Amino acid sequence: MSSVTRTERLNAAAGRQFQRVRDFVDDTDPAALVVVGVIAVSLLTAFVGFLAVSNLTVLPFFVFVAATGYGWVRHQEETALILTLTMTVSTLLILGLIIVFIFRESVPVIQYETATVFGVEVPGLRMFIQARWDAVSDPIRYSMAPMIHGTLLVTVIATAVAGPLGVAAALFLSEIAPAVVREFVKPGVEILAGIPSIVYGFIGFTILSPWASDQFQTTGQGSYLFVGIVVGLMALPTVVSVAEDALSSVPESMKSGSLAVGTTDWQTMTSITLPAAFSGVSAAVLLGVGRAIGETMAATVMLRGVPRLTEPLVNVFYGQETLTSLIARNYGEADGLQMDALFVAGVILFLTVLAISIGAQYIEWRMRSKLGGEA
Amino acid sequence: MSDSRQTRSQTETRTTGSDQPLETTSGETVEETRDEWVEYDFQGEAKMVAEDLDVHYGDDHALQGVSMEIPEKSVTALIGPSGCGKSTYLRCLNRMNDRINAARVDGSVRLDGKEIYQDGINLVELRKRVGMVFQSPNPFPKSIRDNISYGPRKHGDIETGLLARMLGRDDSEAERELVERSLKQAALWDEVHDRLDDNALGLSGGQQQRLCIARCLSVDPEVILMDEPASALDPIATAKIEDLINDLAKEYTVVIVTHNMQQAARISDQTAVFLTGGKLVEYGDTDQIFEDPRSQRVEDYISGKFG
Amino acid sequence: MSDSRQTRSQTETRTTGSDQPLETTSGETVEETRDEWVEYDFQGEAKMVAEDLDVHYGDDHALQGVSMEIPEKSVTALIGPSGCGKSTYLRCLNRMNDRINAARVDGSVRLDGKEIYQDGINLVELRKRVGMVFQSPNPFPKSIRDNISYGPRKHGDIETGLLARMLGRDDSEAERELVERSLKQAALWDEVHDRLDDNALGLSGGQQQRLCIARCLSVDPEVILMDEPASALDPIATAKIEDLINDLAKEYTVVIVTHNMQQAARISDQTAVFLTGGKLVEYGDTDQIFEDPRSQRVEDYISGKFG
Amino acid sequence: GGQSGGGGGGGDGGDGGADPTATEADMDSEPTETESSDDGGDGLNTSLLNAEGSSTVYPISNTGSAYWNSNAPPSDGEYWGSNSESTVPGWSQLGEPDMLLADYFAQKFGFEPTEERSSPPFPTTVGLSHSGTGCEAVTEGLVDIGNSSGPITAELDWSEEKAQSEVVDNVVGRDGQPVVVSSDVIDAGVTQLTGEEVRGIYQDEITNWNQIEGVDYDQEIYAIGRAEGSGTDTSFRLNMLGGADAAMPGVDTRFGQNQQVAQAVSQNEGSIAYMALAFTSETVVPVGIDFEGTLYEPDRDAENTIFDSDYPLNRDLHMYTLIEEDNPNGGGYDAREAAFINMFLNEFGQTVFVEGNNYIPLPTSDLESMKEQVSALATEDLIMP
Amino acid sequence: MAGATGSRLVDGDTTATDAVAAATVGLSAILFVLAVAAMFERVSLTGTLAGVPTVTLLGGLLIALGVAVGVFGVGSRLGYVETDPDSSAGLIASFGAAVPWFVIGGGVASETLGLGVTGGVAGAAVAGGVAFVATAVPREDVGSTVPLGALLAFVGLVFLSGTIGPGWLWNLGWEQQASITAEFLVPAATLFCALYGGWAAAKAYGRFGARGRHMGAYVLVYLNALSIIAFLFILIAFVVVQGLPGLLTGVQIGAGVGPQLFGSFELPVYVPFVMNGVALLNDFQGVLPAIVGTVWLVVGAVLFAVPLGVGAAIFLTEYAERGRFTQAVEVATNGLWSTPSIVFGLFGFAFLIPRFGNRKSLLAGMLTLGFMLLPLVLITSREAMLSVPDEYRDASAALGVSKWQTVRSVVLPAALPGVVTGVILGVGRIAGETAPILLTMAGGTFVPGAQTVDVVGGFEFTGSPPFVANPELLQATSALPYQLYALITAGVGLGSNVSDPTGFRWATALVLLAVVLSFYAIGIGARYYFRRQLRHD
Ligand SMILES: Nc1ncnc2c1ncn2[C@@H]1O[C@H](COP(=O)(O)OP(=O)(O)OP(=O)(O)O)[C@@H](O)[C@H]1O
Ligand SMILES: Nc1ncnc2c1ncn2[C@@H]1O[C@H](COP(=O)(O)OP(=O)(O)OP(=O)(O)O)[C@@H](O)[C@H]1O
Ligand SMILES: [Mg+2]
Ligand SMILES: [Mg+2]
Ligand SMILES: O=P([O-])([O-])[O-]
Repeated sequence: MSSVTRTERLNAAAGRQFQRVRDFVDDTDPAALVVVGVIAVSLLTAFVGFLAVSNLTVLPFFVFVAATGYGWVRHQEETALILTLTMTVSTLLILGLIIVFIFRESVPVIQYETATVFGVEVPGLRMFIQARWDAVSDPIRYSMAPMIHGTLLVTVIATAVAGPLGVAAALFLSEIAPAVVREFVKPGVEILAGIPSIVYGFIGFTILSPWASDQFQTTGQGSYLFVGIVVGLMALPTVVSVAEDALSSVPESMKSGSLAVGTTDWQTMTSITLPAAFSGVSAAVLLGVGRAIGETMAATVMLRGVPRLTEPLVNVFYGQETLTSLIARNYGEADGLQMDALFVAGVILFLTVLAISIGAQYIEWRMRSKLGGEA
Repeated sequence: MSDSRQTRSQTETRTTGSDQPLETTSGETVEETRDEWVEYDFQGEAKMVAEDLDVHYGDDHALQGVSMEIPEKSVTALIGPSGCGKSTYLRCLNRMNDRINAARVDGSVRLDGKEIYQDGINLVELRKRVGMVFQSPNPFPKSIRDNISYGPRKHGDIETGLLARMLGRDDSEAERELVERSLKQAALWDEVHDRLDDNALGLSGGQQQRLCIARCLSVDPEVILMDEPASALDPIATAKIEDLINDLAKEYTVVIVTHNMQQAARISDQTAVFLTGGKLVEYGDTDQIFEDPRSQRVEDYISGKFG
Repeated sequence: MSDSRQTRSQTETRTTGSDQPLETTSGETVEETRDEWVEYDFQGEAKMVAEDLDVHYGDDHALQGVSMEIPEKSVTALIGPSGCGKSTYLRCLNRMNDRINAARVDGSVRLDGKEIYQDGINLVELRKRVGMVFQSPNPFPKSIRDNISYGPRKHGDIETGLLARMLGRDDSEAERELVERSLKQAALWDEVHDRLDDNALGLSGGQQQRLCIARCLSVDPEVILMDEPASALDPIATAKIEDLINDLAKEYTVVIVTHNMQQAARISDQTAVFLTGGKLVEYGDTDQIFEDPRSQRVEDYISGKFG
Repeated sequence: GGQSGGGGGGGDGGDGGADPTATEADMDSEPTETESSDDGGDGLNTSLLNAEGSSTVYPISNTGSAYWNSNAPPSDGEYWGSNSESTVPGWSQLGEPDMLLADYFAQKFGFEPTEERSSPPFPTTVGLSHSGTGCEAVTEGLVDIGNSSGPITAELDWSEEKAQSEVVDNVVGRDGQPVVVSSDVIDAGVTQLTGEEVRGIYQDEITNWNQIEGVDYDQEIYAIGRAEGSGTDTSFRLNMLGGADAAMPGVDTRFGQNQQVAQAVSQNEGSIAYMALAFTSETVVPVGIDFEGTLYEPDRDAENTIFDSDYPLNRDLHMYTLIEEDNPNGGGYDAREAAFINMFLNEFGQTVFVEGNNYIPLPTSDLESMKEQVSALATEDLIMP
Repeated sequence: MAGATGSRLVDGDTTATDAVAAATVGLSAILFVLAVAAMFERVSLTGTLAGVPTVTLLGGLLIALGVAVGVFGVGSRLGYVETDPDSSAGLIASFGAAVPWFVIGGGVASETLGLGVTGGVAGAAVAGGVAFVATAVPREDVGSTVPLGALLAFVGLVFLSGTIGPGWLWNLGWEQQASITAEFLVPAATLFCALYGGWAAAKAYGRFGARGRHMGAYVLVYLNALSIIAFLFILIAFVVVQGLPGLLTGVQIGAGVGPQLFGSFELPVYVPFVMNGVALLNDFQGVLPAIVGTVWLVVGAVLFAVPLGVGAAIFLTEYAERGRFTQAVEVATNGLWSTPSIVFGLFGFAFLIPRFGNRKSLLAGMLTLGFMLLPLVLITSREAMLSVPDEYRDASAALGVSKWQTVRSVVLPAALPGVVTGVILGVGRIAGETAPILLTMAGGTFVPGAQTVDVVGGFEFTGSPPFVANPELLQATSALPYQLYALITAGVGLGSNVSDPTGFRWATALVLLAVVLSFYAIGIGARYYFRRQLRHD
């Protein structure tokens, strides 16, 4: 089968899909087909209407509801199929819409911030090669560099907190803790995940920030260091629970195999369990990184709100602005290009986190096929 | 075995995987079991002795008052229907049951006369001396070489790697010898000697199982416990493993669980029959057990009336 | 069976769980298989007939040109080593293989002379007529009563619930009778009649398996396929199930897969021996197969040389 | 009690108030047009009146809203009217009306009195953000009233004409924008700064207190600013730095609202900030500012004070309303907006809401001209109370 | 080869050396606690402890710990103490020891000796290198104790000698000024030293070798787990303690004091903070509108996301062939799940607001949170359905039951526990979200009780499509997390609305925490319950 080319495979796949649809059409009785068709078309129309902000949206929607109701009574099997299919498609559409809308809004400022390198005009480039953000005084610039710098610092610090502590806690939970302890610690970690970020932000703003300003004798309050620590603590539960899953999915037989040649639990963990779960654990850390990047409120209330690079760049005792806090802080009065610039921040966030998420999934998928497959 | 009760009370405070106070109710059960089977006097030394072994999984009584001596340098087969506690018993012998949270072990097991269920026992040392091969092959996802040298390395018997090399303490040669010896013992050397750096997961099932045996041998155990080592294998691989077991019995004490009675008959010197409820019903020379079992239930079992 | 090739080409366009064009390469394999076994002429009617059945799981050829007639109202046992395709064959008989994406079935199976691998076959009806009991008991996590009445209810044979009661179509009485009848047939009534509303998962393994048999009987099938129905059970439960199977054979056509040769010998009227590679090697009267197998490999297998 | 918003007035026909119109707006894709308007039918729109914007105006606006929603009876004496213990200032000047508070102001614009405490003819709510947001929101029709402490022309960079054609500028009070420092700075002897020094600080030329003449306090200056787009920030740039788009590289932190600035000043040593009068306190102390030789002191009794109208940072506090085509008479208000704003334009409103929050009341002449503006919709003469 | 041959099957009783090692571990525990206390200013650095100046005491204890650790190692090397050390402490330990020495070397060279950056790097390299070699080369007992013991003793000496006293300060000399103060450095250094000391001591307690490492690692891992739990506990306790006074102001208990429910029944308790809004005439102000807003937000999001998510999960698990498509959906939903909430906010702002009357509204908030909840519902439902054993489906199919009937009668009921738990946990998360509603729903800061949304009562019929309107849904309201945000940004100057603004804010935080955590508690409890049920049956 290895000689089959890619196109042939694709063709075959397309053919299969087509065949499936044909089978479905063949096997289904015509009345049901009509109902299914009406449901699909009316919903689609309603959706288009909604997108176009049309006041007729409601009509196809009513048709959809009516057809679904009728179909449910008369042709439940087919209606259920088409309904669940619609729901799947809607979910995908939402993702698509998110992409379309945040990208669309960010276009003007990308054009505005065009920069020329080697005679080539690169739209949006200026946002990354210089660091000036000033929406008020000339020249008006919407650089993303300060926010990217801020997000980067916060994320690095958060990862330094959440990564080791999270993996250690995951090891503890999956390999070390006695059952009774686990019964308490696990929900504890989950509860930690439930504490709203604004509560962290509140404590950070009122307690931590003044304290930190005092300890490091900085001018005023708000530092990436402490935002990073707070965000790291917030990302911790994600790391713990995903890493714990990865660790406990290492087959018991592998661990037993190691113990049975007379190794200590710790040796088994470091030499067998962790390497075997390595990809899952790194996926966990990656997801934690994603959380840290996307965290908004703690950063918004704790940072200084002046989009500027810290001086020197490694000065984590000052915290200016992150991508998320920029949006949360400025969406209110921003209009025109400034608003669009916020959408650029949104696009950067979205793409980064999406890439991380896909990376994490890829790693996990690799792990699963490694542990489950070849053997 | 007259001192069984005494041994037991010595170890009474020793419970495993559970902090419940020891229950002292298993006495009657033991008596009852005792009646049913005939003691077996084998030739040679007893390498391991289990006395009044009771295992509970939560409320489930998986092993009831099992007492049994395992002679040195021979193959002891454990047979019995599914769920009768063979694996449980086996795992008591190197305390792998400690890994199961729900498991509670009462009673005594001695290795060369040393009680292994007592405070201060060095599990690492115990498991080095009492090795184990599992039902389905479980090589580590490492190279064949690393699979073999894993145990000795962790014990510090072999040092390799960057630091060792920097410090001029590289044991690569010793490692090579060890790998070769272990693989040869496990009758795998010829098949894999030219691809020692390949991932062990790429081997066939039978090869993997022999690799696991080699891995077990690499730390030079005295007793080898095998839990249905051939159940996942095809007939040819099974035959190889059976030959291997016969060879091993010259140097090691082998205890093997099998659900295949023919296999037990073929390879073992003595056979212990467990029946449902976690009781050891009969124990004796393999030939005698298969040809002339003393218990009716064992006869039924062997003749395939159930199981 | 001379029209086997013809039947095959009739159904050639009908492939299941896969839309690949049918491959026409299995011919030789069939011939090869044919040589090895002797045709078996049994008494009575053939309830089901399989001809030249080939099953692939992806590239894996799990069943090779199996042709076999299953006589009415008797117990047919399928034995053979693990992985030889017994379950695969069984699942062809009620097209449960359709549920496995990778599976591709070629060949013909007829029920009362009607080809079941053809377009337009009503799977719901087929599976009502050819029921199945699985290896491990799989009652629904519902009450005992609901387990039994599940099938008839879903087929609309019984209507209960609020709406039915409001419309005055309450079939509670019919349901009660059906439950009682099915449970009695499955020899479970006495044990559970006073707790029909308890969750079925609370029953013991053997009871659960009999419940599954009762559930299967509740839709009044003609053929009952059983895939190692007793493998997860203890001897006592096994004995009960075996008795039950003997009873069922009076009214139903029973096909049973077992890995326990003694069991096959005890309960079946005819036995089919599959060997590795998915080939049916011998098929005949149970007594003949066990006492005087014609093939050397079958003899080896039955005498425990492998498997 | 439940809700008394849209549900109440929504009963009569197609009227439905702001919210059903919003539903329709959803359909006809020109949402802002019909927003929060009375559709010219018989009934008056009694849906929720919402204001949003300036944290400077917020104290005035929000206190007003709270009073309005309380709809206190004239027997109250604390909030409205008079009793044996006290009389609310300004009540008598209104002619001692014998009606509940909101009833009284609302009926002037044709609303039915509810005669029920805590249940005004229509409810009001005020959101807290800053001027830029308020101006944005009101021009986009998101809210009825946009509070702003800077002129909308500067906030949104509009021309004067555009502003006049799009919104009505209701000035309800004045602020003498103070420059404040933290108490440790006061203790270090900084009680006055020159305009130049303040500018130097905010333009990053002066970074340590000891760079100020005559001050021996080695402490980095923590220069706190308001969000870009806030009225306070705009006015400060305009009046202190010389232009609404003047650069401010010296700012260390920006906060969205005055309240937060006040908190930051009291929490951090060496702070300086510009804000609104309502937010000064013992830990947030205004300093005197010396503009070209004239020292404006934070003390009301001094010769030149920051409360004077010639204090360069003095500014108007606005409540903008959107001019909408379909308002009756095409004016800049619907009746709710007019009724609510009118409450501030008299002795009562100025004393309680403006002075009560430490702001500067409008001179009578200004009050009169403001009243002129809102009277278009009134059902009775507003000029004579 | 190493001399690891001497291990015995049975260890002897606890020996005196064990006791010494254990005491050393104990000493590091004490130091750890002291360091944490000093870090959070529970112990004053300038003051005294047990009659000794704090820094001096810390220095003394550190020296004692360092000496004890070092002596233990040397004793073991000389054979006074019975241990099974490996031939080397290993790479990890070497790096572990090298790092602090690297830092110290750098600091001393560049700052104390004033050699500048180059000198600093050189000093760091020398000190770190020596520590590395001193750890890696000798036998494990010496390697893993002496360099660390020296580190502890060195730090102790620095404290004891007053080189770093309570008034010590190191200005980093950066453009944006920052300094390392003794207030920070002393506790932080003590903390790290205590961890190192504890680790080395635990290794010694385990007699080095494999078991020693095991012990050393376990001490750290346990400490980490303990710290996380302690952190959780302190965090919650802190909010509770701060929030309770505000929450409890004006509480009354007794017949008839509470607000009316269902017309006539009067609650016997009156908690103004959760039963009032903010109004001029109130004796006590509260956040009722925000609580109700949160409830409606959650209800709306759940009504939107759960059917959609479960439906999609059914399609993906039961109907769709597993392949590219399902994989793509999986990738998409996982991506959606990790998308930052503020991006959802932006999306809602750009997509929903123009479609719902161009203003922030409850409905827009509900849908935005619904979008956020959707992927979680889908993922958990799918997982729950995948974990329903195929045997049930087979059993049903074998009875001749059609697919949808099987899904409805067998799969869904069996998957319900998983779905429910997932939804509840997801709800806990969205209930605490601020960022998205900031952009899509946020209304007034101090909402009067009279403006509490009443979605049910808000429905009305209209003459034009869509014939049903609900102004309440199209109006902005408040929600707890937004309320807290608004209170933070409103700072101390809440004006006349609230008499004790700080108490009011903490009480809001407490109520928010309570609401969100109760969702979590229910979710975790439900999972526990379902699991136990499964296990029992
Ligand atoms: N980890 C465990 N937790 C709870 N119960 C267990 C566990 N392992 C085994 N049991 C129970 O203990 C009993 C004995 O199990 P064991 O695995 O020892 O049987 P076995 O003789 O090895 O059977 P098989 O031939 O199937 O391997 C069984 O009832 C089993 O259900
Ligand atoms: N779902 C499946 N997908 C892929 N291959 C399968 C699948 N089911 C069975 N097979 C393969 O088909 C062959 C026959 O399997 P089958 O289950 O029919 O054997 P069996 O005789 O029932 O064995 P056992 O006694 O172990 O149940 C085996 O090689 C098996 O690996
Ligand atoms: Mg077993
Ligand atoms: Mg099978
Ligand atoms: O009045 P502001 O809040 O916009 O400064």
